[in-house]
Amino acid sequence: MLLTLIRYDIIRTLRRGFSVVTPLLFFTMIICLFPFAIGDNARLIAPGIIWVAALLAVLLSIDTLFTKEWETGCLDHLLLSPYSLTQLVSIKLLSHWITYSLPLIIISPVLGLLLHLPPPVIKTLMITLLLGTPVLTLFGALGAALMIGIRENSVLLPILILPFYIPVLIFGTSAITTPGSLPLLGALLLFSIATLPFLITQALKIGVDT
Amino acid sequence: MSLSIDNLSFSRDERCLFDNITAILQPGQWCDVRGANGSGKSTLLRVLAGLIKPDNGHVTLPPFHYIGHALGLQPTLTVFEQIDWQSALLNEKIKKDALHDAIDLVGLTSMKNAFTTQLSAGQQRRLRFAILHLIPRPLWILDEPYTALDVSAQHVLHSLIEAHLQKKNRAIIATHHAMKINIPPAHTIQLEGQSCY
Amino acid sequence: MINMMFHGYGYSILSAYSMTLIVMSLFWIVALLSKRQATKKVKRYLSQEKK
Amino acid sequence: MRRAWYWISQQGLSTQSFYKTSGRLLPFITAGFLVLFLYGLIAGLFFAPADYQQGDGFRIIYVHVPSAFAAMAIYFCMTICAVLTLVWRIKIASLCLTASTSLGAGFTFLALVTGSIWGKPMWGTWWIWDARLTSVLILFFIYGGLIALQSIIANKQHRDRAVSLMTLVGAINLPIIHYSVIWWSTLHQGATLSLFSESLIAPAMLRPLLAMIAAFMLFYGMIVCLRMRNTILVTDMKTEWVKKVLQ
Repeated sequence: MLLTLIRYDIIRTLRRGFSVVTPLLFFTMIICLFPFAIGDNARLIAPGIIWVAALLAVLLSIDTLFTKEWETGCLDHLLLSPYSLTQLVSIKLLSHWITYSLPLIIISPVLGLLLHLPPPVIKTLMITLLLGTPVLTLFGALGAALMIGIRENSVLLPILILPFYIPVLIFGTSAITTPGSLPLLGALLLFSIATLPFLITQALKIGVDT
Repeated sequence: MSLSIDNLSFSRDERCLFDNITAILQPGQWCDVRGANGSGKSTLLRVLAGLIKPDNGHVTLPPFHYIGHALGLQPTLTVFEQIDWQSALLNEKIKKDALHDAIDLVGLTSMKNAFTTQLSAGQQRRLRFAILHLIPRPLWILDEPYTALDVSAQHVLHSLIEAHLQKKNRAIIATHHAMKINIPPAHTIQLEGQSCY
Repeated sequence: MINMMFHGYGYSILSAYSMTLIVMSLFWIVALLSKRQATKKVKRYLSQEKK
Repeated sequence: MRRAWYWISQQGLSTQSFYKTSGRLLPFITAGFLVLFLYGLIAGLFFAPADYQQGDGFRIIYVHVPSAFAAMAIYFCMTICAVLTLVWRIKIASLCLTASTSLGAGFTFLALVTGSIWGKPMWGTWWIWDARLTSVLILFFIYGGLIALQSIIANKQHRDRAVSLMTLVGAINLPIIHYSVIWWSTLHQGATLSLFSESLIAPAMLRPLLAMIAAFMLFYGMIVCLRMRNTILVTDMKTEWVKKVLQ
């Protein structure tokens, strides 16, 4: 039965059409800004630029994650279904990561070349993005889940979530220079995969329970 | 499976919505929840459905269907896919022709491939009724099922509820005015939204 | 003068301690102000209720 | 046993009994704070011997360490209140939680500012991206996020539980701050105080420091009690006992 749910998840995201691509365009445009601003020596901080752009792109695509479920009342039915909410939320987060964050990773080598990055650095950069973006999605989803009840659209999500993005950014960018922090990033990923879906369901239940 | 509610009470922001509500429903009976707007009807039903934890009190329910004010339909799915998705959510395997019969029963045959957003509020509620009919559950919890229904839709609702009760099932319905069905409610819970102090 | 007293660190000590005193007294004053405001509000409500 | 626990969690720890007990305790807490604060201030500034390396500059320790300690102690207390709110839904715990977020932010800000004032003469710069300083800065942003979250959500029950959930998520940062000096070799000095082993500071210097830390804790207790009493008065306006108290 879960397969039909996943199938419909994918159908629904494909039906959203062009808006799936906007974070990708946002990502590329931000990265292209830096060479204009800093000129050629953008190459020195290129991994940092790509990482900050990825972080902002994820943040942009995350804050309306649960608002649609909340407004239409789907959240109540997700809660009432025999599947545990953690399962359903994990499916939703996985499909969200595939549609929004995976394209960023796929396109990042092209942008790396744009910033004159040598190929081995691009390879490690892609690995760090592969390990890091799920953590970004998970923490962003937690912030989005906490804010489902709030009507006025405020810039609260970045303020709430960015403190938790800082460690990911530190380990992600430093993994390129010192290989020692790549396992740390992996540990952070495993930790957040283990604990955050549960916390997201609690946040959703708190939102529904008022 | 027994259905018992014993001394349920809930207060929100220091305003007591309801206090020690007790009710037992035998198979084939239905319970009516009455009260003015904002007297906590929807909250009581959401507490019964388990979406809201009551301050104290205990509820035991058989498996149930819950329809609230917001119908919980995915906007970007067609009518056919919507029912398929909702039944997958309830982990129920349904045959395609049973699905088509349900859509015909509630009168949405012409809109089978229309998106849920293109449906009117009444038609969306008919879609919910199709799911009620398709997946049998011993208890229905309906929150003001009458909103936005035209005459033919009300007729469909009455026949569904009567068939449901005849099959020894139970229902808890929050309404404004009397339900025009032939079986009288076994219990009526009147909510005034009194203050707790 | 303070600088000689603390052998050249007077200004940093002064700024650190004054910052602490400012923040702590700010918290205290705000707490006392909102206490007065809260009692005034409740009293106004009680007097209204008596009428 | 369940009924007894229910009575404790709903009545025993009720807002009314808290209001009464905090009313009795407040004068003692305020007096204790004033005494300890003045002693720590005067002893720290004038009577404690100067440090052989840093000279009188080290006296900022009597402000920097207590505020950093308070920042982390407040977050620890908020984590406990968060667990009490989420698991047992104790009203006072959620009141204490929402009352102490801005206090924690204030003390973290103090710790950062006094630290950088102390760092300028000692390390030559106002700020370096050192593990301890960065994690305290993250703590400050977490406090900011909690205050923002707390001011945005209108419904009291939703607000209390959302803030407590976010506090629990942010609690992971506390051990990182504490052990940051050990895990990453940092310019920031190791822990001068430790409960178990003999501390590395002369007793004459130590007494004012302990007095200041106790003073800061009492200050936190005083302000939190005041703020909680204010919110209790306003929220329980319609109750009988508030009428008696304010008549």
